[in-house]
Amino acid sequence: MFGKLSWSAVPLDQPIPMAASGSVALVILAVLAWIVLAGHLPYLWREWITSVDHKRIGVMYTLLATVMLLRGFADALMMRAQQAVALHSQGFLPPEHYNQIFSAHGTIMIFFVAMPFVIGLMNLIVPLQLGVRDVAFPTLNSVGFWLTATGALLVNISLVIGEFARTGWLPYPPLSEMTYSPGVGVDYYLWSLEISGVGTLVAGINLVTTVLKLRTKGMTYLRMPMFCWTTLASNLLIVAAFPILTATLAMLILDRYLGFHFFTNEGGGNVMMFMNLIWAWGHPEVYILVLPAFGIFSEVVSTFSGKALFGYRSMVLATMAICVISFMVWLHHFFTMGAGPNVNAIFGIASMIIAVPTGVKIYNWLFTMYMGRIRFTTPMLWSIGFMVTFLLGGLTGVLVAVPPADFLLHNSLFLVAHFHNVIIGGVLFGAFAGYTYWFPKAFGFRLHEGLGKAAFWCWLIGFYVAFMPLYVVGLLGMTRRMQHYDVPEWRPWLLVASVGAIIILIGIAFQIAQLVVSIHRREELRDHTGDPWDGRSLEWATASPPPVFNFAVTPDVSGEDAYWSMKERARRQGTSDDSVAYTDIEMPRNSPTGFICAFFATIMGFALIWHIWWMVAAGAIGAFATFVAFAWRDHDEYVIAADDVARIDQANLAERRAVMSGAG
Amino acid sequence: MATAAVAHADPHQLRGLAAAAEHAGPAPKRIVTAYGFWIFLLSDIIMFSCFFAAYAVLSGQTDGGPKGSELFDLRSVTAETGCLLLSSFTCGLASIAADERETTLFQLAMALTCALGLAFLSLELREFATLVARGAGPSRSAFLSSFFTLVGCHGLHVSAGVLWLLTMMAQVTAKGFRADIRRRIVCFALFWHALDIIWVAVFSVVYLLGAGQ
Amino acid sequence: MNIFDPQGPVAAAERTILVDSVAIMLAIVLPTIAAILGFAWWYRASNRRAQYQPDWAYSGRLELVVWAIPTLTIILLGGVAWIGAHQLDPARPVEGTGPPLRIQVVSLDWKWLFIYPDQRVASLNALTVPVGSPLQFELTSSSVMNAFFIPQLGSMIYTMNGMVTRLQLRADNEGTYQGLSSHFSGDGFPGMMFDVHVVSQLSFTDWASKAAGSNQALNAESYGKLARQSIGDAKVTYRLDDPLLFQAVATQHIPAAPGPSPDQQAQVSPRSP
Amino acid sequence: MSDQSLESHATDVAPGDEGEGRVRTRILGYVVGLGLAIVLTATSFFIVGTDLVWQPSIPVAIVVLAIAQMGVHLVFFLHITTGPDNTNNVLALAFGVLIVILVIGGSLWIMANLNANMMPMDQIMQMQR
Repeated sequence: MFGKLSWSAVPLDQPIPMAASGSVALVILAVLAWIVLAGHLPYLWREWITSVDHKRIGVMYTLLATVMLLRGFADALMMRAQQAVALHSQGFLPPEHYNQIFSAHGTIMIFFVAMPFVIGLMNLIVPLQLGVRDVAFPTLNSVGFWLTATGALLVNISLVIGEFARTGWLPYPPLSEMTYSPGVGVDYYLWSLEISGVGTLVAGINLVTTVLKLRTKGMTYLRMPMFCWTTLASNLLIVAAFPILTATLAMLILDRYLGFHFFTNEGGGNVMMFMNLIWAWGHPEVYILVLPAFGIFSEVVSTFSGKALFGYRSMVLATMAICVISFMVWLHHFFTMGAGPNVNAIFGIASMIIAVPTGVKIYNWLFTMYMGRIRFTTPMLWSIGFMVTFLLGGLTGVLVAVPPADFLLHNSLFLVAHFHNVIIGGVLFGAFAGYTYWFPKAFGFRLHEGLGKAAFWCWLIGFYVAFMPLYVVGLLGMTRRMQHYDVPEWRPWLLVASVGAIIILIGIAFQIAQLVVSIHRREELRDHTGDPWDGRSLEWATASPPPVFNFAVTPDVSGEDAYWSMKERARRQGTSDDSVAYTDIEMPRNSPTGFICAFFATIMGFALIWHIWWMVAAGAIGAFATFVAFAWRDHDEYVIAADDVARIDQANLAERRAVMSGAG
Repeated sequence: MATAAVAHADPHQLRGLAAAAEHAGPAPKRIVTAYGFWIFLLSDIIMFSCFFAAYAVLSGQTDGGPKGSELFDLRSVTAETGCLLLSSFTCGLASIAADERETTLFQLAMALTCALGLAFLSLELREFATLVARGAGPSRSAFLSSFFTLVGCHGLHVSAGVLWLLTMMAQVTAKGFRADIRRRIVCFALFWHALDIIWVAVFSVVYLLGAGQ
Repeated sequence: MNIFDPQGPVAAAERTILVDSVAIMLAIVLPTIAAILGFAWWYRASNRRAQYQPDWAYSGRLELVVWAIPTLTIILLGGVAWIGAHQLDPARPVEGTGPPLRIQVVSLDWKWLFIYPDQRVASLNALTVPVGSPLQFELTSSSVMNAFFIPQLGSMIYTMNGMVTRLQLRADNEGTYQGLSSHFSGDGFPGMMFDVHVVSQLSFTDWASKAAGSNQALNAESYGKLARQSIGDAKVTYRLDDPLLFQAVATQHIPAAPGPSPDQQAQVSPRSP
Repeated sequence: MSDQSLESHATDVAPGDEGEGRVRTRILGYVVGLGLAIVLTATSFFIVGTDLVWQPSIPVAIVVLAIAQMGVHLVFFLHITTGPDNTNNVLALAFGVLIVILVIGGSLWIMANLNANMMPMDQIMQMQR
């Protein structure tokens, strides 16, 4: 009846996971109870869960990412603590638990923190920057988000029911095959990524189509803000790379569930094929994450330097070059597998070539600051911190692309330090810069600057204290994923690294405090103008938060830095034309399709993990029925009358004018 | 806020200032939808390319079991190919009928497409059943794993296509050639033709090259 | 285990390449970092002496420089990578003073087996090699992937069941060094460290003849016992009864190791062994 | 978005759309496509079963015929053209084809190299020295 599932799947005898998951479950239950009892449920359902508004979906993506960041960071703290004490001893985490933790940490941080964070920001901002009212496929957008959330949910369920993978964040066979991993951990991994992978693919298709087909009048390709370009490149990579992940994991699923022989030791299977395919996805994935961050930095640096982005065309060229070259380098993740020298050298050099467009980007940001008027707001601090940190990460990255150097450094903590250097210093700093930069656009008030800066300094210092020692200990021969070790020289560095993790923890505490304090003082931090930073692109042309239709009248663009040039002209002309002809606006209707789909996907995923076949069938039928029901709708749009549009828009304009005349 | 001193332009006032807009604005929904689906198809083809790559790498790994040339029945493959090719043709007729709003012709062409698709599927299922009965199931060897996965994945797509096709027939019956339904018909036609293209690769790489080995 | 303290030609060359590459890149990266911090400081909004040119966003000359700097750096490093990948290809023979020594390595769950086919001996979790001799490793795995790595001797390489990877090293100084598995392979993975004893040619011959007289025999049967999962095995030397044992493992004539024992498999949740 | 999309989009056409055309011409297009596809398919199947062709060249012929037939499908069934209204569709297709080539070609090259380097048979290893 319940497949492999029984009470023994719940680790009642294990104090650490039980206490941790128990308290998390209690918090979730308490929040849910509060929502229901306080009567917020209808509001949540109406305005958020069923929302197809790209801004709301963007916010929900980001929220998911931040919640999962806490989970992933808790794993990181446990690993640092374990390695700090596990000299000549087992530490406090037995191997079967420690191995789950590092696997979950990597999986969560990549798939459920970095991905939703950047996808959320792209969702929130790109339609605004393009001057349009929504993304190409609003309902699919909601489906994509909820499927991603399903994946995250399944990973977290594994904490309480069963186990997570003990194979590392990429489940290399044959360790991940049924023979060597008979538990359900790998299955949790596989199904949560298959399901969230579909969500990511949907988001990618949606954003590619949005950028290519839905730009406002006059918004030619070479007038798009840099963030739109990096969004296009990143989502092209999603569309091209995620199917590879889906296919590769599907092969592993077939091996595990139906006795196929893709990657098994027996039957002629070939484990190297898994490495080959998974990294054909895995390397573009790195750029899927970091390209949007590059876009964010471009916007931030140019805004707070009060200058147009230096070398815009160069930047576009560099972005698209990265997009294509990143698909030609994947072998550098397994130089040490024994390929011949020609193959190793060619892929090594191809990997280094990516450093050229990336280096160009750094110089372009540098010259954007040159002769600028730089305001050191929090987003700008993140950007400068990024530039310095990312240069070091790029340096070590090129280093491990040199095959002979990689023969010494592969899989060592040096490598671990390198990719944290680029992912924290690049992706996460970018996400935080974007978060502080666009927060007022999403919610109508700014975040507290002082606490934001405190968080930045803690993160920056914490990062260096945590990861520079890992570079050193990697050079001392320490390899990754060691649950314990017997080499005394490693210990001091690992102790320093754990101090770094604690400093980052303080940074996270500051970020939480920043959010709480900002919400508390939202009236004094209110952005009445819609343009708190003196911005350059179209998202600042509308109110904060924008009305559901984004723009009362969609803008007409006549050059780069669309909103900046509008402001310049207004300054010169000193007039403001208020005779606007409002028209009715059609907007997509909210739909629970995404949520219901995700509900059935969760049931199906869980049932597949535990081999409960009747439940799998039920979930599949439910999902199909949802699609048909959605397709059968007769009214998928509603109309906002021109009068209402006029009223909302005039109110926003009045507010904006009041602030401006007050200021001078 | 220091920035408040800067003029905040009214975002509306520059409408029409640009003498000749080089870009006309958002594309019509039909183009947006079809283009999005086009992108999806490309991603789907990339997924297939992984299965093709796996097949190409593993096709020699028979682990002492039967080789492709001992297993494949080219007559059945010819029939399958014929079915799919003709169904692509009838599917094309259906899209023309949809554009001309000819309900009867549309339903007829779709029904034919469906019948051909089902014929293809039954031939494929029969082939699979024969193989399994001969002890050449997917868990026999890596070659057979990759064969069943590649061909089976195409078969699954055809099955999904048939489900979709039936849904479209029902929708046209219930709702007529509404704009959103016609957009879906465009997407369905793209999907069906793409499956045919993938089948060309399948019969060439798997069956014809395999039969020669 | 410090890779900056190499004990053989391969590790020494790789160390030098590593240091050179870092130096080449630092020559570019350090000035760039200085410029970032310098520009950020000088062009701060409160600095009234700094020039402000809001519309300056293009300079053809600068753009050329901007593309040229990383390109030239990468051409230089690419050359290093090309030559290095060929000179230091793990399978490329290494010169040596003594006679070459063939060593066959099998990674097991979770220990290392070193087979000396010409000496007809084998050892578990300890590798004894003569100083100065070219060491010709052939490596495979009994079950899952591992990677064989002796940091002070250089290049790591993966071990996989059904496949043979090759690695050539040389040790130039007598002493005891640490080797390890550098690819995660399951619960017993951190225990897969092994000692590498580099001894004189004479002591090696001594050690080998003593081991050949060991009353512990390595053959298909005792290998079968070894292949089962275990942690913390003692260092043992064997006399090699079956000189083709490695070939049998590598060609899968001996099937891959079974993984967790059936009683572990029976548990739904393998969380509580 | 329909309120803004009433203007004509002369520069764009949906993938798979033919634009304007009389029914008869459109049907004729499909007939021609079907005919060409049948000829190419038949040729493929024919050369596998015949001795008239030099055997080692058969794989090349089959691959070329397959590519030709995919082209036929793209042109006659999916209505891909080189016209300016199709630029976006063709660019997307080209990107997809590039990735497909990279994935398949790269995998084959890498795997062939790895397999050649790691043949478990001692004899082959000796021969490669």
